[in-house]
Amino acid sequence: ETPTDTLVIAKNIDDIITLDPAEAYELTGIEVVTNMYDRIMRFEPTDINKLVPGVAESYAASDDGKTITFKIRKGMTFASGNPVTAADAAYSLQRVVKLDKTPAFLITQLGWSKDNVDQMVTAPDADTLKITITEDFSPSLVLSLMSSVVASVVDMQTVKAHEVDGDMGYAWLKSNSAGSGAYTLKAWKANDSVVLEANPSYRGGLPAMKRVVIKHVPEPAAQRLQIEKGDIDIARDLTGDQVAGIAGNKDIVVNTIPQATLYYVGLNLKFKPFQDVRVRQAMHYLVDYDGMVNSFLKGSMKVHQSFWPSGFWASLDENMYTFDPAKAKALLAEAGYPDGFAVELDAQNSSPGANIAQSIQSTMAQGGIKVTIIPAEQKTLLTKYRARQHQMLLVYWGPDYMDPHTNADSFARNPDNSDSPKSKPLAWRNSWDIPEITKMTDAAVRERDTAKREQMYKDLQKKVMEEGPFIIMFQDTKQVAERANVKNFVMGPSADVVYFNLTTK
Amino acid sequence: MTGSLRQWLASDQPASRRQAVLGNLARGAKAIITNPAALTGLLIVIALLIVALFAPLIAGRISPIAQDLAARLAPPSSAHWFGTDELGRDIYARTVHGARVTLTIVMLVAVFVAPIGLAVGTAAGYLGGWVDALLMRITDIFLAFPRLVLALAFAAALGPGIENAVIAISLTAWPPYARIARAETVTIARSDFIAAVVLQGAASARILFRHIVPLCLSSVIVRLTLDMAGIILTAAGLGFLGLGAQPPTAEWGAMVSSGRDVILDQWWVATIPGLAIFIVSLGFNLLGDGLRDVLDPKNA
Amino acid sequence: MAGGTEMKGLAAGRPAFAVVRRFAAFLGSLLLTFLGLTAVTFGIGRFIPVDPVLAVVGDHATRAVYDKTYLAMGLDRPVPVQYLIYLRKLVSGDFGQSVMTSRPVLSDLMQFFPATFELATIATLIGVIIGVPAGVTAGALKGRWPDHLVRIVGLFGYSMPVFWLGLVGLFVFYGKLGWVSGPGRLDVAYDDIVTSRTGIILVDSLIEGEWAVFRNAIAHLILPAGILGYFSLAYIARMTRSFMIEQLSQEYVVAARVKGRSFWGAVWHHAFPNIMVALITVIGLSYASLLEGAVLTETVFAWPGLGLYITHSLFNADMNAVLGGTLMVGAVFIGVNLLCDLLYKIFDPRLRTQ
Amino acid sequence: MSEPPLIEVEDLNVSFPGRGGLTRAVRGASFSLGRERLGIVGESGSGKSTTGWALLGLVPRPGIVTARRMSLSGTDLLSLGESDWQSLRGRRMSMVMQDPKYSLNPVLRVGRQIQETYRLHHRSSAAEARRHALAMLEAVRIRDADQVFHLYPHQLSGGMGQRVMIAMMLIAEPDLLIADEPTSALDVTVQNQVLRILDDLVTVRGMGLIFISHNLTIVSSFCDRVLVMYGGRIVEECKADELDRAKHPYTRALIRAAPSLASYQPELSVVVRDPEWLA
Amino acid sequence: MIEVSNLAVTFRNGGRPVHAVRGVSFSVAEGETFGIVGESGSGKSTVLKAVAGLCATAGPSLTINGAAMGAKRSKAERRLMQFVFQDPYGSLHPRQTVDDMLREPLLIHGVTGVDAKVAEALADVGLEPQHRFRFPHQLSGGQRQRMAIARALILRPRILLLDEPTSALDVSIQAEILNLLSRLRRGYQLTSILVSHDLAVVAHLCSRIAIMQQGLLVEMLDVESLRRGQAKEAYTLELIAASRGYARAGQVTGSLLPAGKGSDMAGLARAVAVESRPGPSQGSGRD
Ligand SMILES: Nc1ncnc2c1ncn2[C@@H]1O[C@H](COP(=O)(O)OP(=O)(O)OP(=O)(O)O)[C@@H](O)[C@H]1O
Ligand SMILES: Nc1ncnc2c1ncn2[C@@H]1O[C@H](COP(=O)(O)OP(=O)(O)OP(=O)(O)O)[C@@H](O)[C@H]1O
Ligand SMILES: [Mg+2]
Ligand SMILES: [Mg+2]
Repeated sequence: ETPTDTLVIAKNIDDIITLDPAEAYELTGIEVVTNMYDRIMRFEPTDINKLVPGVAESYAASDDGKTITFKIRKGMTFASGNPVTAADAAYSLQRVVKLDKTPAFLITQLGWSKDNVDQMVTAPDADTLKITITEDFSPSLVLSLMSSVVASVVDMQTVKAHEVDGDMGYAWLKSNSAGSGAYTLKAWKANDSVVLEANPSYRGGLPAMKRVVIKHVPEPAAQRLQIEKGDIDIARDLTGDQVAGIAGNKDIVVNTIPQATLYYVGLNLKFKPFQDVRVRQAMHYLVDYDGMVNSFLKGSMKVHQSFWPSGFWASLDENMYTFDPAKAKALLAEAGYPDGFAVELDAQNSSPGANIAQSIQSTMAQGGIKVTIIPAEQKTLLTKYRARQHQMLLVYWGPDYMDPHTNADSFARNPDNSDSPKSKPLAWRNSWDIPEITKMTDAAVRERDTAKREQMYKDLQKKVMEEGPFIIMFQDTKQVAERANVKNFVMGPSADVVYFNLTTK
Repeated sequence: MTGSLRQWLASDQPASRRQAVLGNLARGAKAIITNPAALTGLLIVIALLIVALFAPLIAGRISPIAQDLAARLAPPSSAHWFGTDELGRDIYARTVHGARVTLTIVMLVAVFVAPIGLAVGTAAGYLGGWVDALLMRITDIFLAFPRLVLALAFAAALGPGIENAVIAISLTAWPPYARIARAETVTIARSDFIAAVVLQGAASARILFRHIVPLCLSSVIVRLTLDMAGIILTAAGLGFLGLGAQPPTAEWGAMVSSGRDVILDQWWVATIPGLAIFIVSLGFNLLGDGLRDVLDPKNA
Repeated sequence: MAGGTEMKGLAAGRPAFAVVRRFAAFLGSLLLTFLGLTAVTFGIGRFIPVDPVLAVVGDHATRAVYDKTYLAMGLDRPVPVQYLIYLRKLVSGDFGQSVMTSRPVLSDLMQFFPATFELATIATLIGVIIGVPAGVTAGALKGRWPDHLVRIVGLFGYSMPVFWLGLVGLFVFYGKLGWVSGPGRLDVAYDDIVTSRTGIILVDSLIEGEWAVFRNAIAHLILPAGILGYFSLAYIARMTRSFMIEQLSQEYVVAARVKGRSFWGAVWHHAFPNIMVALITVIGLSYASLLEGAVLTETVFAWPGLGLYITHSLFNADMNAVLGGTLMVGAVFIGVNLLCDLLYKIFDPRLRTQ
Repeated sequence: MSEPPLIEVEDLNVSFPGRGGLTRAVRGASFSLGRERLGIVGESGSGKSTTGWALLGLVPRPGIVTARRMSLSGTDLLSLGESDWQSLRGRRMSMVMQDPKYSLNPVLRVGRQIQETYRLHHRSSAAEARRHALAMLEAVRIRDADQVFHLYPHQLSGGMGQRVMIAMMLIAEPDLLIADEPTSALDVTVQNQVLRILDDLVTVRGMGLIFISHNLTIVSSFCDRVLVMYGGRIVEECKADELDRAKHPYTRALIRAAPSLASYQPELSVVVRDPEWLA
Repeated sequence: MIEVSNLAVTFRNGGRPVHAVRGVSFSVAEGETFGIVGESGSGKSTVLKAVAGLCATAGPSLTINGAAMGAKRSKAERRLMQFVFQDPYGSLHPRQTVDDMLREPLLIHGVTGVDAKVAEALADVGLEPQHRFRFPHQLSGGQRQRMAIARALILRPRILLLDEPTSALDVSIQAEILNLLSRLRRGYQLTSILVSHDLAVVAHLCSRIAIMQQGLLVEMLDVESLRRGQAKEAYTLELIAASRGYARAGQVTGSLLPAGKGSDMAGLARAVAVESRPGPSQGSGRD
């Protein structure tokens, strides 16, 4: 049994490599950061669908949309006792740009750089944060970005106190916290656990759970045994079959939460047959979407074929393709491949990737396509993917922030298809050279009329679904098993919206 | 007819080399057959061979890779003797076909490990001096290496797949063999019968390959049969980490590992291939013990 | 290891000199082994098809971030240069930083190794305490039912995949019977009660006299240690058996019986001391291999040990961590070997003379 | 003298079941022994050692021992239980084996091995056992017994090892000692010393000795009586000094086969085996 | 034929030097059989091995047929002399049949007519054709030693080195082997060196006998003097006495002991003194 004031979560946490909000970009890392830092804008746990001011109390955009002024909430303090001021917020953003770690692109795409960020992000007084952007981005996108992990506000004084060689506290903040969120970091032991302690000065009030322990339990079956025994309160990684196995247990409640992650197969156009759009479409017809979702993916995936997940603004929920070998064969014959062809599919070696790949292999065979599966560790897979050396590759993609641009930027934009481009969006990785569609994407991000913009994204999604080199199949849904006495464990579609502070038991 | 053949084989006065060789084989075979444990082992190994050779016949018309998502995770029944796995594939057919893969792994490892171990060990033991020092230092390095890291690294470097898993396992498995072979060579090299060959003017290579290696071979073979279980399980371990056989190939280790998610509710998915591994390693172990008794000159 | 290469020189005869020379040779071979280990590991780092930069910056990083990290990690230099730099740092005791944990590799090792050490030690103890008597009995009663029993039980341990045994063990002893605690090293309620001195919870809790923590740690430890112990038991029993059979055919055993020793007296008081050296080798090797960390067991039991750490680092091309881990394992291996050598001399007077 | 003979054996048979059927190692051997030196000679494999083992109840598995009668000072050996055997072995009868290199436990100090025999049969303190052991070492003419006491077998020369072994087997003062080729691993010079010790034991302590050897010269010069074994049978029994007048053709052939230092014969005579001898 | 001058052999036993042979000189004439006796560990086998080129010697000390021999020998030099080992169990390859072992030297030297030669060699040593395909463990000790002799002779060497060829055998078998050896020696006109610790055996085969003790050659006798017991060294006398059998207390030792030349008991006392000195044993070569 777990202590009454402690929330114990079992999860595979081996993805954490840092807990610095300027660097954290792994799911578990972001989740922990979310609970330790307040952000400029945010989705409150009480309504995770609505973007609201966080550390900021209000905001106002200039007419040209290039400058946004935030008013900082009054009376807030960091866990250290220091007051939260606009200077902290400005410092936090500047710090991200200056450190220039992985997630920095979220805000550097606004036109900020090491050299100009001190001018673009300013705190004219203790309550006012002013940001200016140079790029042509719609303000709603900018506000979304201010709710991302890099917009976490750090305690400038504390961080500066731990500065070493002008590293802006980088070395220290990896494994320490300096925020105004609901929790502070007690300990992070790699491959073992993360322990959080409630922050009494949190603006949302003292959380009921004084301590949150996230235990590293890599084996889902072990998680299941633990939750059945009541040794943990929440199991995060149960598979569909395991959830089915505990269905009759009255002590356990399973919540299903759609996620923003998409599972898709990338078809590299360097592989000759895929250059024909009819082949790409045929491939779409050779996946048994419903079969999988109703069997081994039951509860853990839902069918979704466009590049922006459903449940979010501007998503396109109609699915074009069903499993139809006859149609696929016809298309393949038209394209000149009546007998199909042999192709390699790189896939993750663990579930669900391994099983999805095997199902695809089996159904594609019905269209005459002989698939050889090459299983690999996730990191190996990505290395290969980024070098465009695959033929087919099964992988997942999660949006970086809650605006369709994040995915459009990757799925529907490829400004430079040469072998060493400035960035490697998914379209590039699949050698999909699309000057037209790239323009459409660029237009959409600039559009300031929300309705028009929504339509543009829907069109883009349709276009990619019809022609693109992506067999987008599923949208992830998480099944979280909780002990029946656990209430209000708030979990949204991404790691940015997992909150522990309202939980009681 | 059989009676005279038996006599011909059992003759203690063979008239030709062929008769002598066959007679010795026959005596060895008899020694194994009359030892219940060794016989059990032999039968298991033979059964494995038969199952592997005739897998398609034995599995009937059921395909080991045909998926039936509707009938997934079905318990053992008359339709699916051993039940079905998470993709609705027939576990009986997969277990039967898996024998092939398992046998391939085991044989390939044997083909790699024994020669490497023997070559390194006997050369070091016989030549001595700096050759010995160098070879044994290399052996030590490989021995002191975290085995799984080495195997994983090689498997990862070479890419997944049975062949590469085999290479990876072999590369980590040879050092103990080299050690055994060296230790044995050192004693053999000191023996009078080797001195006798030296005195006859034989060259080092001849002494190594014709006189020393055959003597080390038997203990290496015995050790190898005893290691079979370990080899299958290491392959399974690599499979568990995604570096073994490629899907949808039925491989026992991979089958066990893919069944572990459902082990608490659908025990058969992981347990049946696990039992197969157990039985086969049992077979090899028993046979190995029997072989050791037969090959040991003291028991002849 | 200590091959004692023949040297024909004037100094060879002088004992003091010989000792110095032996020691130097030993140090030299040690150094060579470590050099070999690091070189091979470094080579592996080049081989594995994982982009080490990717492990740091993640999939979504921009080109600029990627390039910067690439340079920061020194990957632009030629591999031999990188190796030399690594070696130079190593000499000053710097194992580098782990990418995966953002900590110095050395402190990572100090965290992960005690967990493995605790598990491996208890497992080996179980293996020895049960395996040795079982093996002796089986060897002494060769061909009779206790022999068959030990062999079959041992073989079962030998042949069942550890993750199968682990999960089934958890299901039965933790899930159904509730005799043991589940995965992990401690229940949450007992976390952070004792300060970590050695990292070995059993020891730390004893130092502070926290019996509840000690009991809880035991409850967590017993199943994974039991399962690993079963494996080493199977191996130890099997080897003990064959050593025993060998010794029991020796004449001094008969001599002991002629003196009036009972059969079991001869087995335990005469044959047994003679298998000690071989047995120590076997136990040492199996202990060393457990100290490498058992990745699969650690996965199943959520045991934050060395095996998991090294494997995880490897998959993330975290070469500093892999190198550090490899050196650690190498050191352990060599240490165990040394210990064995020492024990040999205690148990076999024939090896003492030199 | 109404005292029963030390050993009485009647129709002793020992056989070993094996792959090729039953090996009959001893076939119907009968003899008795008083407090004297009885030599057993015969070629390799003739069953000499096996006879010795049978007397000690230590015929290795799966050997089968049968006899019409086998007794030690009147005690029936055939009906003994294992614990009776244990108290008998070492205490009442003992055995010295051919090669000290293999018969002494290599990892135990010789002193301890000697003491062990004593303490197995006498309730005594360690100090007392030690005193006895040292005395025994001196009795087998080892000087510096104090030092030798602490040595390991590999530190002893062959002759010393053999004496240690004798000390170990005699410390409990058995009535009967079976010496199985106790000198064939030794140099001729050392051999004499060992024989002398054995000789003293018989003459001074009145112990019975069975001396197994295939060296006729030694047996004939050392023993009182000689049994000649061939193929598991006792083919001849005679007084040692009458060996040159032996009747059995095998014995006679055996005597002639040995080269002699005193005289040269160009061709040594060879034993021509007669199947009749086994009948 | 064989000229050994100041032969010295030093082994290294775990760093400690063992001077197994310390300056031994003798010569053996063509056709002669030369005997070496001595106690265990006195260096008899080592002398033979040095002559055969099986162990390194300190400096050039060996000429055969006038040619100096080193430790490294050519095939032809090897062919000149062969060796019969003491232990018939250890000197035969356990996994080769008699046939294999006899063919091996012929194959090495590229001799033709292998089958006939093997058959002939078997016949020479009195082995039956049925033994040809047996493994060593299927042969008796006497048969093994015959096999070893056949192997040594199949290349028609000029020199035969015999290291206690009969000491592992019992008397009846020993007689057969000794007879075989004297016959072959005459038939092949072999020059040989025989090592034994049994004086009677040496006297039976040899014309001259060297006595070794602790690596030194202490005395050289011809066989007649040996038979008559005309030795100078106490140690030799002791050997001679011992080979007469056991002398019971009070019993007069055989007439072989010349008066005044020390007695059995004196030798015994000295030996006891030597033996009782505690310390690491010489440890014989077999282990
Ligand atoms: N444990 C055993 N199993 C089977 N046969 C055995 C066993 N021990 C002895 N024999 C057989 O019994 C017979 C007599 O053996 P034993 O050892 O008594 O002979 P021995 O006269 O002592 O010979 P040696 O002089 O060589 O010591 C031999 O044929 C031998 O093979
Ligand atoms: N390979 C070796 N390494 C070290 N020492 C050796 C070696 N071979 C022989 N010796 C030592 O050299 C000495 C002479 O040995 P050698 O074998 O020549 O004696 P031997 O007279 O033949 O004795 P035995 O009668 O026991 O055969 C002994 O002290 C022996 O221990
Ligand atoms: Mg015997
Ligand atoms: Mg010798």
